[in-house]
Amino acid sequence: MKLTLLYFASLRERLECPMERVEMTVPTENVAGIVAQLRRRGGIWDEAFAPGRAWRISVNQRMGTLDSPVAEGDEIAFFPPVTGG
Amino acid sequence: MKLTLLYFASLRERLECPMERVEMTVPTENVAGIVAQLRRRGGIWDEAFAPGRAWRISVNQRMGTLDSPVAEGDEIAFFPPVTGG
Amino acid sequence: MPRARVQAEAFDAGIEIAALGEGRRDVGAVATFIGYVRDRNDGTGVSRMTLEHYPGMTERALEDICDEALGRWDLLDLRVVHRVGVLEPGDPIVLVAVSSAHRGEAFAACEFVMDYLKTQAPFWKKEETSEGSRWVDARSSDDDAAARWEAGKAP
Amino acid sequence: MPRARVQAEAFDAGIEIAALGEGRRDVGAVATFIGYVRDRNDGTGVSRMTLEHYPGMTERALEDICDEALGRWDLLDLRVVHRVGVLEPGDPIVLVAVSSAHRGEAFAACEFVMDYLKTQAPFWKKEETSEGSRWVDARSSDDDAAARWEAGKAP
Repeated sequence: MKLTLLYFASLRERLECPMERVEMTVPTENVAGIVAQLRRRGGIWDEAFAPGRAWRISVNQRMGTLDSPVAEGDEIAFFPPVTGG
Repeated sequence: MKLTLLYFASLRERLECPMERVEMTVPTENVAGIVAQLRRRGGIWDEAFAPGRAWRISVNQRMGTLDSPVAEGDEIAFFPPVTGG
Repeated sequence: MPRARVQAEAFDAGIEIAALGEGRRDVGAVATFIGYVRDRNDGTGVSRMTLEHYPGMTERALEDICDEALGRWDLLDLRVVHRVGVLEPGDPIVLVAVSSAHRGEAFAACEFVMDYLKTQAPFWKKEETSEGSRWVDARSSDDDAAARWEAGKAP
Repeated sequence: MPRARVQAEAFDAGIEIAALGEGRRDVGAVATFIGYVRDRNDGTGVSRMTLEHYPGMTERALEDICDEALGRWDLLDLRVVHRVGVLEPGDPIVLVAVSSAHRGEAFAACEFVMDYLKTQAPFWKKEETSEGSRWVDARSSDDDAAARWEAGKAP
């Protein structure tokens, strides 16, 4: 399953990555599966996505959660709590 | 005791009087005494100030009540509930 | 420019709002309300409206309402402009603009000023309709709105 | 002009407000909020701010918030404009303007849109201060403000 992953704000700076296209190496039904794969990269990736960290998720440009389903071609974004307005 | 009396909006139209200077003929401590004297004029004056009619009072340009004290030279106004804004 | 004004002329919302931020960098929030003449009221078409007021008391009442708002919330500044005379549907009647560091205060104070103005400031509307002219009746909903701000009932 | 816009350029509050009343005579009330960059935040001087956003999702999130407001209140129209890029103290960041027949709806919907935007629209602020640059932390008070509008809790 191919996905587009986006990172914003402090998370983008920390991971030094605004965007990447990934191929899931194990079957994944929801965002939690993607996060598990990212954490397996170790180092800063493991740290940034550790439980308890305040980051948010969107799936195809709508707010989501770790339980949100994902499918081929989806655009998943990770970012800190928003601070506009 | 000399007073200036003002009337506004529908009350002004009804009484056909925007303003008058009056001399109180009996000692008066509060607005109720003025109203009593106005009602003694009879006719439309008695009707307009009958109890139960919705009109408001100001004394020297601040909202008042029938109990508001009055003194020589005061400016007393009578008007319907306000409808600006 | 006084913070409360009564005038026949139209006002420019952009200019009033800009005046609140003029030369300052501590304003985080400006809440603004503008009321307009509508072409219908209580189911009847309105072609024109005349706003009568009590010169002298009006300005004082608006100033008192501003003082009350400044006492209740942590505000930076505020403006109230109310028109009088003959107005037509689509014309602006009243503007209230409130600046503060944060939005909660600005919103609350702006709504408070409008609610108090509606029940405390001596303005009266007379409408011209297809059925003749009529004085607008005060609404009990406006009394209810103003009563929300009494001690212990603030929304 | 779309009702929700994200742009680098400054906006003109007077023009945005006027657009809501353009050619119509049924508007009785317009409530407007404008947020500005302040020169201090959490006790530190702020010299500049950069607003990052998520292109595509931002516009969609703002449209969703507008739809939600239109579903909750009897509104005539609304506008949301949010700036991105580099801003300085005193610069306007965001404008929300809501028109309706009566003021209660306009005030409530305007505050609702701001509260939801603060927690749902993907914008992030980075401040430049005397101590270096820092990402602004989300405020729990903004979560609380948004939570007020959940079912059964509307103010």
